[in-house]
Amino acid sequence: MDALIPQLLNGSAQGALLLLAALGLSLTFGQMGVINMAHGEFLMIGAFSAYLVQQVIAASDLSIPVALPVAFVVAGLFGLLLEVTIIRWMYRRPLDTLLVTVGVGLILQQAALQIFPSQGVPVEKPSWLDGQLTILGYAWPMRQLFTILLAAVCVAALSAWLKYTSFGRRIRATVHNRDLAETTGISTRTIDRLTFFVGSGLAGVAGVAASLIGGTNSQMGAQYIIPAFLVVAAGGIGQLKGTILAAWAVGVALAFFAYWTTGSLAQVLAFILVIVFLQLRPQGLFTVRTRSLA
Amino acid sequence: MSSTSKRLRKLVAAGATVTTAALALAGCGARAGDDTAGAGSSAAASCVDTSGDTIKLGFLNSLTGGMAISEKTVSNVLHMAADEINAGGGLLGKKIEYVQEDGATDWPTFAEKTEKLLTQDCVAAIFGGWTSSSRKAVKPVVEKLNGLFFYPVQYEGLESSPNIYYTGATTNQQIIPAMDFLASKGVKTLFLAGSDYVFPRTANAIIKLYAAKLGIKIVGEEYVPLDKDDWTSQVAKIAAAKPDFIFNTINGSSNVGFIKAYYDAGLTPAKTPIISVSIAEEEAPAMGHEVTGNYASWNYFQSLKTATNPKFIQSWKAYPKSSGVTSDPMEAAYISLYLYKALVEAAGSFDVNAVNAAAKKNTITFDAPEGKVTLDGENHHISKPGHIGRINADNQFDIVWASDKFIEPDPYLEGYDWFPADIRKQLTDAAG
Amino acid sequence: MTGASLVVTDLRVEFSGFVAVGGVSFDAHPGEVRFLIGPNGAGKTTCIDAVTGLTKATGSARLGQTELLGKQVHKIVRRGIGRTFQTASVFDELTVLQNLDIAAGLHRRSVSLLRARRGIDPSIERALEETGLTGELTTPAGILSYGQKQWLEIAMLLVQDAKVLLLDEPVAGMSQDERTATGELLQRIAAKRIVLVVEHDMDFMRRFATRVTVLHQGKVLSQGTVAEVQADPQVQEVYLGTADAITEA
Amino acid sequence: MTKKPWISLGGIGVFAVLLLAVAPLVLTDHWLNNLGKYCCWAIAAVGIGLAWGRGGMLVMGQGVFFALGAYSMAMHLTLETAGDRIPAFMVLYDPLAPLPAFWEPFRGAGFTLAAIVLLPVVVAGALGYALFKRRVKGAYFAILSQALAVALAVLISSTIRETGGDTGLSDFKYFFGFVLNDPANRQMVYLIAAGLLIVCLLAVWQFYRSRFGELLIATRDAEERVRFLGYDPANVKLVAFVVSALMASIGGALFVPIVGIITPAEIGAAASILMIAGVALGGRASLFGPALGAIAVGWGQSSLGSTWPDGWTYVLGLLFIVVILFLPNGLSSLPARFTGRARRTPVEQPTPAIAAAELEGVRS
Repeated sequence: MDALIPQLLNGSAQGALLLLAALGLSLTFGQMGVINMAHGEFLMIGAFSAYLVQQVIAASDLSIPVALPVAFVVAGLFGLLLEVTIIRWMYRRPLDTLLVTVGVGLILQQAALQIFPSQGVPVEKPSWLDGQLTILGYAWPMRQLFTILLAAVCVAALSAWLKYTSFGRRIRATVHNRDLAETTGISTRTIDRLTFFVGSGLAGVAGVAASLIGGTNSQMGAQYIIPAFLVVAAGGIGQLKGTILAAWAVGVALAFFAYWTTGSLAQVLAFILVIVFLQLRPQGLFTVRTRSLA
Repeated sequence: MSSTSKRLRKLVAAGATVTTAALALAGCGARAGDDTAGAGSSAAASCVDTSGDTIKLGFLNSLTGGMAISEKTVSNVLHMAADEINAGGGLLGKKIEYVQEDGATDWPTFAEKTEKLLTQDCVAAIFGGWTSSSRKAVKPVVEKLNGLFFYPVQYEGLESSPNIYYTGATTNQQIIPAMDFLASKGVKTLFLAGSDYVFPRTANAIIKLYAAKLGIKIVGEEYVPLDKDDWTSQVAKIAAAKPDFIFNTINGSSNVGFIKAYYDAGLTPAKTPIISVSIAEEEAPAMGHEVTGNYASWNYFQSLKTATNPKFIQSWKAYPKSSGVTSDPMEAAYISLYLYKALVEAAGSFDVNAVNAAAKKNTITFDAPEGKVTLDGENHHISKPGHIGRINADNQFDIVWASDKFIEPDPYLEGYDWFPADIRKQLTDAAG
Repeated sequence: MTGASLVVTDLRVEFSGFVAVGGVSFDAHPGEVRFLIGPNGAGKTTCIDAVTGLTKATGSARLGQTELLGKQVHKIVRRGIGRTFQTASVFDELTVLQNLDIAAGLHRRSVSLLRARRGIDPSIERALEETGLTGELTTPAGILSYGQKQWLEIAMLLVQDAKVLLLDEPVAGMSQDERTATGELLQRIAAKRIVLVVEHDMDFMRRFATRVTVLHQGKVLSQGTVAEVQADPQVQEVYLGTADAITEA
Repeated sequence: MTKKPWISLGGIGVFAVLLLAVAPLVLTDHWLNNLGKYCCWAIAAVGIGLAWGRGGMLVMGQGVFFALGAYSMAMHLTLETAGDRIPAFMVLYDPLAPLPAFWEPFRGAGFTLAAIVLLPVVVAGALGYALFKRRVKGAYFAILSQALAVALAVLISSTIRETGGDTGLSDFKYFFGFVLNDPANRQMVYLIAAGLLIVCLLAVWQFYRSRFGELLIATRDAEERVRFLGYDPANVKLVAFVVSALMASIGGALFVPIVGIITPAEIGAAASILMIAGVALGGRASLFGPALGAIAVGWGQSSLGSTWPDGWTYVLGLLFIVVILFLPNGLSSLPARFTGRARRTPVEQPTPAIAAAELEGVRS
């Protein structure tokens, strides 16, 4: 089984990208119950932000580290705009939110097609990501390592933010019991906006990572939304550790399926795997059994 | 009770009438074997209006959806060519009035819009399409309605239609030259990487046949869906197979992912070069420096030194909707409109049968940016020079190989003994 | 035929380690209006949830000889156990008649579902009369008053001819007159059925209860007639501290 | 909504006359054919209205069932066109291999027609049973169904020799013995599609006025309450889901001879969502809304998509946003709004107690 190690590492990196794409979704869906189908387009916004940063800072060694926070903020602001203009009216209609954001996604895609060169734009990889790390005879691309590292940093930052800051605590309080949170003086409106900002911002960060792996163009977001949602669902709503494990599992499954079969079949098999899993465990990998979970 | 049931009875009666009417209508329709199925007899008479001082042409490109990234440019270059021709006096003295339609990256839409252009807009000919799937959707419609369709992109060959003119390369003008080039470089092992659709699958089937003849070993074959960018798993397989060359039939944005994965895996043009049949001047910039040093097989490159190329490049750069660079599919689209001009001038008419009759004389030529191309009146393809270019740091191509003469189009590979005659027969039979 | 009693023995419910109900036993018989009271979090509603199959529980809950725990919700209902919810939950978009007709459909053959309704089931007319909703036949349930919604819920159980009615705070939010009407209604229907009421309202309990079980922190604190329970010093101790909460509801 | 069922029936009658008698007289062949295509989408939309509007199941993967009908039909027509030969597209990838085994039965017209009806029933039945019994609902159900549509589209794209891949199946010459090029026959195919649309409307009309229709709304609004009335909501939803799948399959089957081509793009994510767009526009829970909405969206795509392709995408996006945000019950709820008769109909507002109970149901 000489394929074991390479596909495991490669799958882990694919999982890390999925995790990055799913992280923000996990926050907005898990914590707020909002399914944002434009999440993939926020990812695209992050990737285009990276491109625009590179137009200002030509040296790619520097531009990518700068692009990460910029993409976070730009995508986050788009998310905030979406929340303030549309989502806020629809918290009681989750299924309708899903369809409304489909419309938002369509518009963002078409806008990107018209604003940027239709063939897409190049995002140059920093030279410090050139080369490979040889692990057990497999030349592991540095870029994959970077994706994993980036995902790890985002997970750590997000969980620390949720756990230790007052905002994070308020988010958790709101999630737990919205009415109670309001009566204790928490502005749930502010919390909603902030959660959406961060969730969308994380999509922007994922977009930068995606821009280093594939093309940066108007269509790029579409390929991430369904897998990302499946990851969130399989992990269990609002369960960070579940999302991480599910993303990793799907990534590794994709890598192995692609190795054993073809790239197309791998996608089909991975989807079916998750669907069957969710059939067996509709609540996902992890679940909290309380009565008051909102 | 009476009022509702009366209404119901009326409805039933109305329904029965309508059903009977439907069946009566159906009774008029031709059945299989009635012999009215032959082309032409069922086609409505052409409604093309040639009385005024304008002539309508249809442009059919995907302006939305996934393929818009490639087809928008083709649409724009068609507009430029139409403007040029109009500035030079038009077609048979009539100004071109074009109807632009959006194929929306949806093959049934291509079929629907073809029918619309021919029967509602009454255009004299349609130009456009990119993917083979879009052409295959258009083909039955133009054949049914006896329209004309000019297709400007290299494709997998094994097709010809009295109603389609192909101004891009067929396999023996792009893939076979690429294989000849590989053989000349002493390549022994080859890996095939393609998008999962008809062109790469067919092209690779042909490549495998020719490779066997050339003594090149195919060490692997991988396909990824068109809309998926991540090639890492597949590139790992390529790296493990260590081929002398990679034959790349990937299309669209997926190519960017492939090149990035290739670069990240430590594969280099020095050791494992790629030859592509879909990366051109338009696509290369989106891949950044990572694609530099690899090869592509085309008929036209912006860097070609021909008499007419500088003017084409200059006009395009000056064109308002320009993308800045010229490429093979753009040039083929440019040719298609001028080829049509030559055809109607030779026929002295916009009539489809007259145009086809003019083509049959095999005298239609055009001084294209890639050189003087000649139309083959039998198979409706054009002769083309084969070129291999190598991508330089400016995302332009340095020409490293050229065919010694223009290659005559041979869509069914009749001149190649390694192509099994029984397959050819089955294909031509099936095509009717 | 009205003989069977509801007997709950050593009922236990846990949520992720938190014991909501820790070994509760009580019984209820036809002919009595049985009350289950206790402060917030005492586990009253959880008991009902467990008996109706909504929450997993251990122990036993029998109607006559039939064990209810472990059965699926809709199968428990088909055994004749009906319930209402704290917040009245009727089908807002449907009329009173449609609401009741759905309830009455329980014992119809499924093929008959594909036909439209013609006329009104006699059981529905009886239930309407019993609950005083006859005039609201074609009113969408969503625009009924709060009290009327509760009565509609009870009417739905009557239409189903439920043997056991588990009512979760049926008079919360009702006016004094409505409370009295509800109480009298419960006494009427209890003649042939088991009626078990979860309540906060001590006054309502005092007026209409036949027997009472007091729950506290998931355990039975006291059991007996109204007078017996009120006299229990443990009950007084628990309720003194939360007297406000009891009457508020 | 059930008070005056005969008015609705009259409406269906008027609609039938318009589609079956007026349209063939006033429309050109091209537009009649287009209308036939919209009718196919409308048939699927009527089913979506039943499942989503009345049943609360957001079926975002109707492409799967559309595909079952469409590919069954397309395989039959391909074989009919090819005659004794192997279909042309298969030859190249492996000239010696025989026809794939699963194609063989589709030579028979009877088998094909049976497959168009039974395949979606069996697949939706199994899928729905598995999902609803496990209480998969809401957004989960929506995304899972969409994931299935994507998976099927990718699968078809990647099995190029067996299914025609991304190019799809096209170039059909005959339709059960009739020459498809003949305008009279094309009109017949149109009439079949329009007629079946009317039949589907009648079926749904009966569903809506029946006790089942009331139970379905009850299940949509308060699934747990229905359970506490002694019904298994899974069964109620299953019936609606299977019927909607059947309608999607019928729509797909007729799409093939009318449009002349079927490809994975017609069944994937975008196509499945487009089917929903019409339903949302017309009014998800109304009788005519889904069908009229689907026809309107189809027409918009053909006409506005021609004159202003970039704009059409924006219009479509805005349609989703504006209609769902401000008119959750679609355009068909407009008259009621203006006459002020509008009952406050919460589209998706479960009462808190039930919402909590439902969550509990999912979790336990």
